[in-house]
Amino acid sequence: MSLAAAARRGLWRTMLRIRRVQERIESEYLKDEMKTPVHLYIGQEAIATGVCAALRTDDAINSNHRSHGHYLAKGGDLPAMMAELFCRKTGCSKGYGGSMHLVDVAHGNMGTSAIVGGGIPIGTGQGLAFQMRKLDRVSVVFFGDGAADEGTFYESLNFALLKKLPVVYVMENNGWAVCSPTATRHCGDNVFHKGATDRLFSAKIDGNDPELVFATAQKAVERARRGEGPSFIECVTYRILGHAGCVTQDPKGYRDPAEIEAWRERCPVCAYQAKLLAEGVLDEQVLNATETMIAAEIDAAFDFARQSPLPTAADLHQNLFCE
Amino acid sequence: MSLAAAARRGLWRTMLRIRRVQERIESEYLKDEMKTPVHLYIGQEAIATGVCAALRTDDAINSNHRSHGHYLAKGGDLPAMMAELFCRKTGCSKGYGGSMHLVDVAHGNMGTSAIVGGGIPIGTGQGLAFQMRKLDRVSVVFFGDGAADEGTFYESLNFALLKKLPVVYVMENNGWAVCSPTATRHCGDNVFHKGATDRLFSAKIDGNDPELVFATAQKAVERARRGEGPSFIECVTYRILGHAGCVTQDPKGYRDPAEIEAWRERCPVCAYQAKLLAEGVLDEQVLNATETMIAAEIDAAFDFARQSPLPTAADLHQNLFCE
Amino acid sequence: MPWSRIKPDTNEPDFLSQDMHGSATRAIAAGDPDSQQCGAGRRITYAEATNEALSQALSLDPSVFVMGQGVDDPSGMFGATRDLHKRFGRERVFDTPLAETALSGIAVGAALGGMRPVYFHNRPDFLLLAMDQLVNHAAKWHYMFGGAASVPLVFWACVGRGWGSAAQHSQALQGLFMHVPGLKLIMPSTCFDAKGLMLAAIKDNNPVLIIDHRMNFKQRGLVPEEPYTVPIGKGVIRRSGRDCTVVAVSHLVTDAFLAAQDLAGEGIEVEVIDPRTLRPLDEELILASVAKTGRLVICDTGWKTGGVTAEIAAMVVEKGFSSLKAPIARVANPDLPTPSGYTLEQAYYIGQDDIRRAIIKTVRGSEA
Amino acid sequence: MPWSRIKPDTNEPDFLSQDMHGSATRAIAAGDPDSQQCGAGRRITYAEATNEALSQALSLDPSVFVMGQGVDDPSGMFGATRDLHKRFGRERVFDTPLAETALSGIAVGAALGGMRPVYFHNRPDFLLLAMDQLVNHAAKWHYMFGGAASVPLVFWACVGRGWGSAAQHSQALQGLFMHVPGLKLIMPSTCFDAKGLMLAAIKDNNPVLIIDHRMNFKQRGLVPEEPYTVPIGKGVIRRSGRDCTVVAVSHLVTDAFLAAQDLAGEGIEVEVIDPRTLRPLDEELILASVAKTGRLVICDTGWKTGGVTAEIAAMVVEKGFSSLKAPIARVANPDLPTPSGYTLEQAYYIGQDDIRRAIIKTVRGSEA
Ligand SMILES: Cc1ncc(C[n+]2csc(CCOP(=O)(O)OP(=O)(O)O)c2C)c(N)n1
Ligand SMILES: Cc1ncc(C[n+]2csc(CCOP(=O)(O)OP(=O)(O)O)c2C)c(N)n1
Ligand SMILES: [Mg+2]
Ligand SMILES: [Mg+2]
Repeated sequence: MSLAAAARRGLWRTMLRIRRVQERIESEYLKDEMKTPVHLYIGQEAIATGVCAALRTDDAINSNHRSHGHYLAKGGDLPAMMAELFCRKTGCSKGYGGSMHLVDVAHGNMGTSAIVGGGIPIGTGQGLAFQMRKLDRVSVVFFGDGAADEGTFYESLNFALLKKLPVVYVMENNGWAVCSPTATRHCGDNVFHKGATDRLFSAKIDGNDPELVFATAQKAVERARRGEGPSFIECVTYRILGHAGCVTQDPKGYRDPAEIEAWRERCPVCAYQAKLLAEGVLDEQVLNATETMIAAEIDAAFDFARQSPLPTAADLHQNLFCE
Repeated sequence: MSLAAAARRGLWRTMLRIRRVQERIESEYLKDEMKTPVHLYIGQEAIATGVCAALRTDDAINSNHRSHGHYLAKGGDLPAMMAELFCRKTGCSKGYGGSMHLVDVAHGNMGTSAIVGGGIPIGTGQGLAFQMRKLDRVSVVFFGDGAADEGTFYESLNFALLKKLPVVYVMENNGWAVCSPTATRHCGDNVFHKGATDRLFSAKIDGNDPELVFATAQKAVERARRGEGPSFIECVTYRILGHAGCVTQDPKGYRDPAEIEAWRERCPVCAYQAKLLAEGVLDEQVLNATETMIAAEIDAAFDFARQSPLPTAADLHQNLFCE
Repeated sequence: MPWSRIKPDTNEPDFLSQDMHGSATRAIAAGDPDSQQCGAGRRITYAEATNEALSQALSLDPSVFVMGQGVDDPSGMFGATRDLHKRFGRERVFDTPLAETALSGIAVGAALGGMRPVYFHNRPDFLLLAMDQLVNHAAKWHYMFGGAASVPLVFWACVGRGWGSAAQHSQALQGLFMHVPGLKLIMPSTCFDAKGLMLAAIKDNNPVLIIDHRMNFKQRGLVPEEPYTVPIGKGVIRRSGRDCTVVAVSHLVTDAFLAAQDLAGEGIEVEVIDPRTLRPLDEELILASVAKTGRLVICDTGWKTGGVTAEIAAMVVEKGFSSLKAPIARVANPDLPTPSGYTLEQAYYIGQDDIRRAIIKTVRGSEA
Repeated sequence: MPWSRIKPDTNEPDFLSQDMHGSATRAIAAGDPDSQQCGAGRRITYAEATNEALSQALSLDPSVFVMGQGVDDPSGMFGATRDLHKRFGRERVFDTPLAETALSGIAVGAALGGMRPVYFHNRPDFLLLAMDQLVNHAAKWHYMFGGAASVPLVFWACVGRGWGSAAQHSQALQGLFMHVPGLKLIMPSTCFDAKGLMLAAIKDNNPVLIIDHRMNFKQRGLVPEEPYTVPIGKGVIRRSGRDCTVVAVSHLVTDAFLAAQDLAGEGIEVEVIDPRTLRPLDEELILASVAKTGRLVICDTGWKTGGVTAEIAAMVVEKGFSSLKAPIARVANPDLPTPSGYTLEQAYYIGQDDIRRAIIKTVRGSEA
């Protein structure tokens, strides 16, 4: 790996920050102040982090209900996200969207759909716009293994191939869609791994390795910028918590606790941190300082959210149409 | 080819009959008695013929707007079809359906959708019903290259693979969807040829060779009956006439006349007839007798249709719901 | 989720329950030769009543099966499908890929192939992916082939509300489906009807869409143990009154009933009608009531413009104009996507107070 | 197809044309600062007017593009898109795969990415595959993100009718879309409006759905050559009258106008309103007319139950009840899938005679 130490620490810091934000949300969720269904990203941090590290500010991302990691990795404002989760007027979506509908126009995140598969064509269309406008921007679509069941995925990929659109499809295969394992929904690997290798750059990789994700995404992004068309990257990972809400809200009995344990052992944040420590890229001092900074940042974001005003009935009828 | 001479003559006869019916419709279409949009099957006869020869009466077929060939090859009643085209009460759909909505429950044709791709999941569901009812019936879905653009195709095939359904997907790639060539809609071959060979029996074959179609379909049908799951067969063929209506209604300028000519040369009916004549499986006498019989049958069907009563306003409110 | 506590388990209101069961039972006996008179029943939840209906249908008819994303989840879709896969096997109660477009067509095909699918959707929002099969195919199949084939299937979806569900997870889309000929459309409001209408829908030889509401799932009501059907297309009077008719659907029946009880104290006697089925609609029942009261308030959980309240108002002004003494009032959600924040939700959703205000205005001619 | 001869090329009726152009032009000048007063124009077909609008939009704004299955066909979609790809290149006017679900999302994404797509559908029936993107996404996007992003796009579909098009190729689905907050819904009836509303829709920063009708494509009317917009949300009086208001959409405006002319001979003076936009609806114009006439007949090319006629009737009985002297009549297609056979089609479709009968009954209280 030829990544500079600073870049590697950057990857680590982004992952750690996402993790700590998710943990804090989890730990406070039962207080019932964040009245919005949260889908936590714990265990998948390497993917958003690695992919977004390969992007520029004006590249686009499109994501799904499990979007906190994507939003933050792409540069999203933490206080605005927390305010959105607290249903405040200062939220990135002014309290109209909630946890599943984050937006951050300044960083190319034009809004998030909670319809599974719904963002895939939208991200494809953003790629079309970039191509038509002759911009060298790239559009990345994050979606789950569940979304790969949807026909819009096939239709979108066909169109992107046809037009050689600058789109990178990043499938986060975390093994589950709510309580349904991939085995009850897919028959083996997705056909796109083998089916279109002549037309499509595709790869199935360890989604818990941020450097591998970064390197693969970078290759795909460069191809896209050069006008060589779309890519499809399947990142194998795991959803360590339940589908939504906090740990205690995950129903029992649908998955083997040993499976969860095995993946906890493979935690992308801990593993990468241990590796960087072992290789001397990180030391305890940087680590502690970073943890402290992140904790302070999170405290501030939660405070901001809690102290922000709530939207009122008078706001309800705003924003249906754009002038 | 180990096919018996009688079986080969059977294939030829079915193709010829479909051709003559289509020609008669074409030649009378401008009389404006058949007030329904007809999509003629001229050039594609070998596909319906070869596939349906591999089926039993109680196997199901599901087809599309270009369904005359499928309906007839599966055993459909010619007078009932012609009466439907003449919008009569004696039509297979009692005049409610028209050319694009043929039905023939007795032969496993449970109705035809004119929404491109609409029949693909429906045929898949019929396979599911056969499997759940523990019948060894097979469900065949005929669809065009245009329909293969639709996400329902991907979704249906994934489901059929997952459940190992007894479904045979027959894609009739005639190069065009209305005036759009496949090149403006697909990027290269369909991914299912290469993508799922470990799970899916798939083949891309000459759709103008009825014996090859038959043999390939038979293999797929047998697999399905044995519980080994779905197959995908792409038959390469050509739509010799325009998308809809008669020859003079085909707009000029969207396809090269030389392309049409080249495919006329490869006419599946003429080629097969010539072959059987050359191999002595057919002779002029059988040929003439068959032509005469078919012509008489067609005359009778047209007469039946013309003389049948038209539905009246009183019929309009029937059949919305089944009791 | 913790904020589901905002709607705790409750008993159904005491809908002059004689009347309710009386008329439901009478309707069954009259409209449906197969159904039996039912005992008084036990008090169980709406989810349990639905679960019992499915379980009995699966027992009675081997062609019935239940499919849908998550129907075999441990949570059992609020309990409505809980453990059915254990009792009837995963062949007959199965989870699906996330492919609502094709799977709705697969349900149509399975119905054509001799089965009776029940296809559950967690939220009606996802039915928007199934519109082609629902509207272009299922609803038209019988007619389009002159009656040659039929499609006995049940689509069933449960409206989300509250909990910050937001714009894509909280839609009550009955206003769309009410426009579609060839579909039957059911919205139960009581535990008794949840069971009886589910069984009626499964028994019906046509495509039927049931739209449940999460607000109903935790209520308890009297439900007979034996299988029975409630006739599709028959409404019921939940409370009699002479001053104003209120037609309400789903959980708004309870809200309307409570508003009516309250207004009785102020001398306004409200008749509350629960149509139970929106298509076919029990027009006679509504027109007869308006003929008596001369006033009409219509309440729906969906959007106002072009929705359920529009059709019922139009039907009455077309066929019952001479009875009307006052403008028809419509109480429905504002014409906006659902916002996520709870303060906005509170401003968005309608309920007992809105109904009360609309009744007063309709009866007295002013808000006061 | 030969039977398209059943509707030959015709001139638009002489809609008291002063009135019509007058009010249209006035409305433009009032509602839309960018639009200019327009000259009298040339007589061209509806398809040509649409083509001109697209062509001018493509010239004026590089972010506009036109997509759809077959938009580059030699037939040019009845001429409406003819040769645009030759003038503007296949990058900006392009054919699509048959993948309506994703392509509608691709259009949404392109709009978010800075473009202004116009996505044409040969028939509204195919929009049923696009419902998820239209209703769950395009219509909600601006609201759901508190105004942070907008989706300027035009969905445009053309109703089939006759020629045995049958159940899946002839639906006029405005009744569904009228229910959806966040979508603007336009149904032009004249060549002038076809051009001006297409330009207004493209200029609008929100998702707009235009539903055209094939019956309109071959009519000829006066259309100014320069680009102009007709304001979205403003209806127009096509004929003044004191006895009865008729609100009609799309080609039924002509039918209503002809029925009105005819009835003038019998002493009934009918006011014909063309709302042009169904959402937002010009409620004031309709209410003012009903305030004058006291009677209302509503005509729509879609199904009756739960459709456009329902909403307009409900709006009037809610807000204009005191003006009403008679039941509101609704003239719409029967609640059935469209049959294919021509004798059944004839029984199915409504037109001038049905409107005439409804007016007489509304005015005189009986059919005679
Ligand atoms: C079209 C649609 N169907 C169903 C749902 C309900 N739902 C929300 S998230 C989810 C699981 C999605 O799984 P996946 O795409 O793998 O993402 P993950 O939750 O694993 O990150 C489901 C079924 C939905 N939101 N949209
Ligand atoms: C969903 C949908 N989109 C568009 C159409 C219009 N249409 C009818 S047939 C057709 C072409 C279909 O092409 P293909 O599937 O290859 O069949 P072919 O006509 O070549 O036999 C189109 C676009 C339709 N009927 N349904
Ligand atoms: Mg997943
Ligand atoms: Mg084709």
